[in-house]
Amino acid sequence: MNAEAAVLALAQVVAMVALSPLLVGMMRQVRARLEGRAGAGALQPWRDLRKLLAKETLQAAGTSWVSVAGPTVLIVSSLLVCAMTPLLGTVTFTSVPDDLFVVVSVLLIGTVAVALVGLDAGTAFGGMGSSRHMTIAALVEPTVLVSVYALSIPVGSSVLSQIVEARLDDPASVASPVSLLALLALAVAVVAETGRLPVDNPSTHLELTMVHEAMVLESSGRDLAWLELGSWLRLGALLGLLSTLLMPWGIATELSAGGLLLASGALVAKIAITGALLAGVEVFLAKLRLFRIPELLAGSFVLAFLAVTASYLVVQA
Amino acid sequence: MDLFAVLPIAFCLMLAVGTSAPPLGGLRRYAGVVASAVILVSGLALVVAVLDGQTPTAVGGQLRVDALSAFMLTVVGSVGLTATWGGLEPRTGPRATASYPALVALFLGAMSLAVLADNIGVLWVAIEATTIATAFLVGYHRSRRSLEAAWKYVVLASVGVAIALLGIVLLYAATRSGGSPTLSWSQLDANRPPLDPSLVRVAAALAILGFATKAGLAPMHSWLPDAHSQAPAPVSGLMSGVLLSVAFYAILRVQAIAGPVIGPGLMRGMLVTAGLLSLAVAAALTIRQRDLKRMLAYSSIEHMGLLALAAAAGGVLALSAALLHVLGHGLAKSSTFVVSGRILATEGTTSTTQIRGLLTRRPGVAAPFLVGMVALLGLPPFSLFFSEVAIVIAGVERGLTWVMAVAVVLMLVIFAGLARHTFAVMFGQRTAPGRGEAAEPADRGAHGPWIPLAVALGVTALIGFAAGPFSTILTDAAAVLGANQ
Amino acid sequence: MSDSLYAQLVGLSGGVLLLSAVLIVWRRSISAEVRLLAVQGGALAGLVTVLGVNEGSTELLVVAGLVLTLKVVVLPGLLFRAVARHGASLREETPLINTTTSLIALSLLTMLAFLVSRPLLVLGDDPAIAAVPIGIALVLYGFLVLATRRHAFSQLIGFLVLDNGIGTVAFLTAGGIPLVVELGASLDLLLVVLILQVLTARIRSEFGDADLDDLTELRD
Amino acid sequence: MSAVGLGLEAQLVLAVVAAIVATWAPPRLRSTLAGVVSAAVGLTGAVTGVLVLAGSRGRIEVPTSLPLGDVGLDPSPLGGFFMVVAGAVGAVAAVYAIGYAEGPAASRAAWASLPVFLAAMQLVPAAADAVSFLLLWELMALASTSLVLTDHRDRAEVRQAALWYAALTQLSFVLLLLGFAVLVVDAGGVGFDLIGSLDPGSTSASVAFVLLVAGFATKAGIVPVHVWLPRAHPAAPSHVSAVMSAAMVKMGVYGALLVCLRLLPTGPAWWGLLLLAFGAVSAVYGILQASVTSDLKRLLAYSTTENVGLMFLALGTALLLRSVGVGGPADSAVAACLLLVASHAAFKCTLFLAAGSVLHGSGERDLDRMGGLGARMPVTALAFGVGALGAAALPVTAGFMAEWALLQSLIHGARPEDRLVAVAMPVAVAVVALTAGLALLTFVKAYGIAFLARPRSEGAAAAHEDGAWTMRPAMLVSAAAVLALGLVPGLAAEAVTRAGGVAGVGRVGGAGLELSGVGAQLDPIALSVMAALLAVPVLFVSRAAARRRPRRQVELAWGCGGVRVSPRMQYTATSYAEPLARVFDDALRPERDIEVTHTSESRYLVERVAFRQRLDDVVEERSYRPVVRLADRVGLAARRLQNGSIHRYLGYSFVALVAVLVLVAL
Repeated sequence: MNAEAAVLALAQVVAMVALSPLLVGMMRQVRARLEGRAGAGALQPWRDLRKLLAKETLQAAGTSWVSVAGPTVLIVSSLLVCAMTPLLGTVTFTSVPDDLFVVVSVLLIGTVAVALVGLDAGTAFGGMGSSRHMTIAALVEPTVLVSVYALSIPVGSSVLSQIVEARLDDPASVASPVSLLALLALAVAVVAETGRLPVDNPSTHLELTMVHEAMVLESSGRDLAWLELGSWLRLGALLGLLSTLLMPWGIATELSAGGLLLASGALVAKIAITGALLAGVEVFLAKLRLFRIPELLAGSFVLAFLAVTASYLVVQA
Repeated sequence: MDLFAVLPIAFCLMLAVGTSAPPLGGLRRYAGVVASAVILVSGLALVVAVLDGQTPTAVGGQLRVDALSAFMLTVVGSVGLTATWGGLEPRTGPRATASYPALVALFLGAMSLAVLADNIGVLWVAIEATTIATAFLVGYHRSRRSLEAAWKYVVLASVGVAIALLGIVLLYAATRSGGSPTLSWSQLDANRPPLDPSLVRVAAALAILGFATKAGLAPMHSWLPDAHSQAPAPVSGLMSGVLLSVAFYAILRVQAIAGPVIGPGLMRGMLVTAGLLSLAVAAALTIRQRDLKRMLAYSSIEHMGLLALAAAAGGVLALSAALLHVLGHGLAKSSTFVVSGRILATEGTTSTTQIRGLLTRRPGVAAPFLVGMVALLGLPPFSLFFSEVAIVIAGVERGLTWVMAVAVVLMLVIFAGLARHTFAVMFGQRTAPGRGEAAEPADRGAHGPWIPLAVALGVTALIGFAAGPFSTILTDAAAVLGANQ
Repeated sequence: MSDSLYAQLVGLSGGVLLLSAVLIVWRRSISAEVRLLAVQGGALAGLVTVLGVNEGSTELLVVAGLVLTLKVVVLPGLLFRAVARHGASLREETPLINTTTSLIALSLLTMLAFLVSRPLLVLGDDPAIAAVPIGIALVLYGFLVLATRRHAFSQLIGFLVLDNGIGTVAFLTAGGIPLVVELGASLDLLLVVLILQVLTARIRSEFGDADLDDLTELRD
Repeated sequence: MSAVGLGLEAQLVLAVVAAIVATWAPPRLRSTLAGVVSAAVGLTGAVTGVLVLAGSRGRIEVPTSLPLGDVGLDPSPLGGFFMVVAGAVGAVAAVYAIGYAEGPAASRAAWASLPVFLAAMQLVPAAADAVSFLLLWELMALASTSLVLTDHRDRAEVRQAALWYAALTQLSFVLLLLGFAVLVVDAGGVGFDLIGSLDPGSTSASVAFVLLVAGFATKAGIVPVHVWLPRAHPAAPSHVSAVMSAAMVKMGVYGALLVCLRLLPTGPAWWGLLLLAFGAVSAVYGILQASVTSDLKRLLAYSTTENVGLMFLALGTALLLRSVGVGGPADSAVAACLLLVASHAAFKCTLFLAAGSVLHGSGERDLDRMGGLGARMPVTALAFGVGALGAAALPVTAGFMAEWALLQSLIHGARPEDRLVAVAMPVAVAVVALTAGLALLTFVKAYGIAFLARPRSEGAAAAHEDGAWTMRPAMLVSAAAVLALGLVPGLAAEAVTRAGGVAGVGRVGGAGLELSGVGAQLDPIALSVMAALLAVPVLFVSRAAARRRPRRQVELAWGCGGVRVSPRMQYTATSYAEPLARVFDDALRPERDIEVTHTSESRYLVERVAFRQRLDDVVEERSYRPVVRLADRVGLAARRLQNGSIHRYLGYSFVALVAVLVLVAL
């Protein structure tokens, strides 16, 4: 079991490292096209990464080891999330189950690392971004856990792979109100967590409105490369998780080369669809004022809670 | 053994007469100490005798020592020793007048008589005699305030105790109509003459009301804060530490006599009312108290209220706890009063709004006060902790759950009030730091003998843990009161 | 002594006791009040004598003598001397409640006294027992005087009325109390009065007069 | 005598010895000698606790002069667990204090109080009956009050803090006294074993439950009786704060566990709901206050309220689930509660010791004035960082494992068929989630603002870590415990099983934790290994890139194109929490004050803008202040009772006489 899980985890990591820059590139491209621009092509993020890894890394005076270690921590946590979430298959390690709480906690390590990087240089913008980032992260947490709680009730477990398997067995549950409400709430949470519109504008160049970008202002070279790749991986993994929950089909329940291949194809398709959808929606959205964001998150929390309530109704009926 | 029953009274009287005579002038300074020591020794001897199964009697049976009397005599002696020894003025101070030691000796003698007498009438006479002995002691300073306090003390206490006399008279009438006129409780207890319940009801109610005045129970407590705050420190210590308890002892005796005749209901109601009122009064007036000695006086009212509740509860646990409380409170309260006298002497005031940072400036005076306050607040290891816990448990056991609930809430308010004033006086710095002037060096002197305070507080800390003979005398004394009723 | 004479004499002394107490409340001149106090003491002594003769008890007759000495001669004498030193025209000028109200209060207290002496009636239907409410009434009157009169002497007088009341109850119900106690109590009373007198003198020298309303420095 | 009994007596004897040493040793040696003996007190406690957990028992009698029944100490396994926690914290803090204590903290009184405090605290869980429990409880309160007062000479607020502490700790005592009295009377004896045989369904049991839990909640710092915590912790010397927060507050939790598991083991559902509700409110309120405060020790104090809230929440969940017959998750919840206790003890001790080191080295306690301490105080920064990770419940620390266990029991406790549970569980999940999120922000803020970036004050700039050598090992040991409990939680499984009397908590893998009652397991070591393996390629690429183009220091940081970077431009703790303070405006009610000074030439030109924000404790403002004011008014009004008029006094007596006469005549 553990050996199979190791193979699967490795496959997921490799797949996500390959796919997430492409996903980001594709989303940018979709936006560009919808906005009537030519766009840089889906491969641009890969080119950016290569360029950054080759460039000289500068470090601002007065910064500590946090600036050096932070990017690495982020990328490792993102990789760990990729390895743990059921993206290609539902085979997991026995003693490290892909329990959602563990996944979220690993994700939060990355969040904290970036927030500390933002604070390390002692600039106004870094602190500002860090503060906003953490505020949003703190407020997203209840939505994530409660929506997963809603999804876990029919299954009786918070282990993601079991939830996915259960949905695969009973496709009707995918379309149930519980599932839809919970997934909608989770989607909002993912948007907030990955810094997409309307919570944060990933392509902004105005320091005062930045969240994620403000924190990485002082990073350059390979530090920046890791920070960027890390956040792309997060985006990929979370979108992958969301789409797997929404469309569980194609995922491998046991390990075989064919199954893996099929699952990879399905994953590419699923991520592409959700990514395109997200990018399409973003075109029509403006960034919210920072102090309106809690309203959005509160709304998503209510959705998640409704999902829990709905799950009781379903079980009762 | 019988000698020890007479010795305290006789010795005190002799001392009172003797120190008035010029040749013994040198003894004056130590008259109170010697008298207390004699009482303490007699008390301990009698305790031993009682534990041995004896019941010493003297003066044709007028004095009779059972476990309760022996215990109370020990309390009088030990508290008296603390107050008088600790209250010794420095030799350089003004010489005491001739009357002071005589009155103190009389006071101690009257209290000894009160606890040793086998006759409730004699008990009354002795308690009234304490008023007489202390009247001039309260007014000792001859200032307007002490004069005022003395007047109020004498009028209120005499009137109150007179009511007790009325009760005693009616009790006597009841025994007379029962066929064997007597006021001796050994006889009342042994013979159980048929007494008329309705008459005994009136008698007991009036007697308790009257003695409650002297015990400082609300609403008859009004004299107490004035008298205790104006008397010289050792006298305050004696009055607060032991005189109140002697009056409370009278209440216990009356209760023990009347209880079998009329049942506990009426007296329990009165004692609960008085106890809760006392706690309430103490709580209300502690909150904004401005004087250290008055604060201590209200603390005495609090503790007497608690004792009243213990008496209301009855039973071995409550009564032995009450007696332990009497001893612990007496020792701690006399120590704090003695120290408050030193504070007055060194600081020139006892106002809680004027003294600041005492622990910083005069640790030698402040530390014993602080320890005494800790004891009075009912914190361990001091015995008051055990007695308070036992009283509450016994109260709940006897169905006084709500009473105990109200009582502990009021005690909490008192705790907060006492802590607030004590903290304000003790902690912090008198002058704000950074004024540029060098802080005056701390005055480490104790300004008086420290041994009695250390012994008293040490004993208070230890007696809670004293199993064995001490525990036996407590339960025996409680049994004397018919605790099993 | 015949029963009717006994009853009449007890009634007479009781009436004098009560009347003198009412008059004490009524009058404002302190010296007059002291005189009335002496009369009251006499009535009490008379009552004790009647009881003693009725019971044929020598002890009671001795006590009657004691009462006579103490309450007719010594205490009023002491008070008289003190009052004289203060000036003969000493008056209780402004009691806390005026005389009219005091007198109405007296009637209420008398009724209260009769009411509350009900449990005492179990002692028998002796005329002495029937007179017990008078003693209780005296106690209450004395208390009223204590609580409403401003002058130090007035308080002393109130205290003595109260004490007379207790004495009355004691003799009527139990034919007095054991002699030891009686002696002790009398001594105590004497000493209390002496002390109060000394204190009154000190108050006068310290405060200028003996108005107890000045004694409010100790509060809280 | 048994080893446990010997251990119990040794603690008492050592405490007395330490107090004597503290009193008589020359000032130069006082800290070292008293500290060593105090640490021995702590160690003895911990060892005794371990013995008890290992299954041995022992009893010592406490003599009393009153007929109160059998009074003595006889620790149960639950008590043993808490003895270990308290003893370990005490030992570390005592060692730390050897170097830390100076000035008033090294005085006779302070050094004499510490061992007494430690011994009393360690023996509270050993008490076998109500009387000895209350005795040690009050002794603990007394000694800790004395320690809180240590600094009374130099800081005016200390006195106020100690007063609040004294009053509330007495409130706790009073509630306990009443509660125990009710139980003792019902059971007919003071012994806990006797009480444990009572019927928990009776009314008096419920009354006692409410009283006892309220009393313990006061000690534990549950809202709304938490107000002493944020005052006392900053006022006390840091090693004392560490012991109070990491160990003493736990005695409140111990009490709650004692009531719920041993004295009244099967209560009705509403007991659980009560605990859960107060726990939830405390958790959210505590961490919310912590997230917006800028005083470091105050922040840690509020975080204690949060964590204790979670413990109560876990216990409440256990009771609730037990009452509806859901055994497995209930057992996990008890285990989660105990794990929270152990983990909080470890990380809060670390954090307070580190905060003390900051205070010692820089003289600063306000986060807004710190900054850049990481470079100047590396060991402190490391310890604080590990502690902060634990407090933020991130893997792989103690806090993470505990919260994981709690969430597992919440999720698996879901019972749609029972409406109460159905509503309570998701709310609890949301509370835990929000709490975890806010804790993350709080400790990122605390670490980031204090230890990263540039110094915001001269004190921070001149911070140092030299001297006081015992502080560093103490902090490191404590930090190591945070990691150990997080990495090998399975080793604690046995202890938790015995202490809580629960089934289904076991070890899996290396030393992972298995909650078989809810079918969940997690091996933090495996997780770490996975992370390490994934880090290998990343580091490989980094190394390769670094070989080509090494890292270079530059003087410049981004300042919108200009070179205008000064430490004053940095975000402070206050500004860091500003967005959050706005979000929770209604709950926190901050007082903001913006003062704009215009230049004299034109009112369109601003010369200066001053911003002030005050965040008082809303609960204190709204519920305590009115009570205190009312009491004050009553006190003033009551003076009229005693106005000096003798006539009034005689009137009181007269009325009493008439009342009594009427009473007996009717």
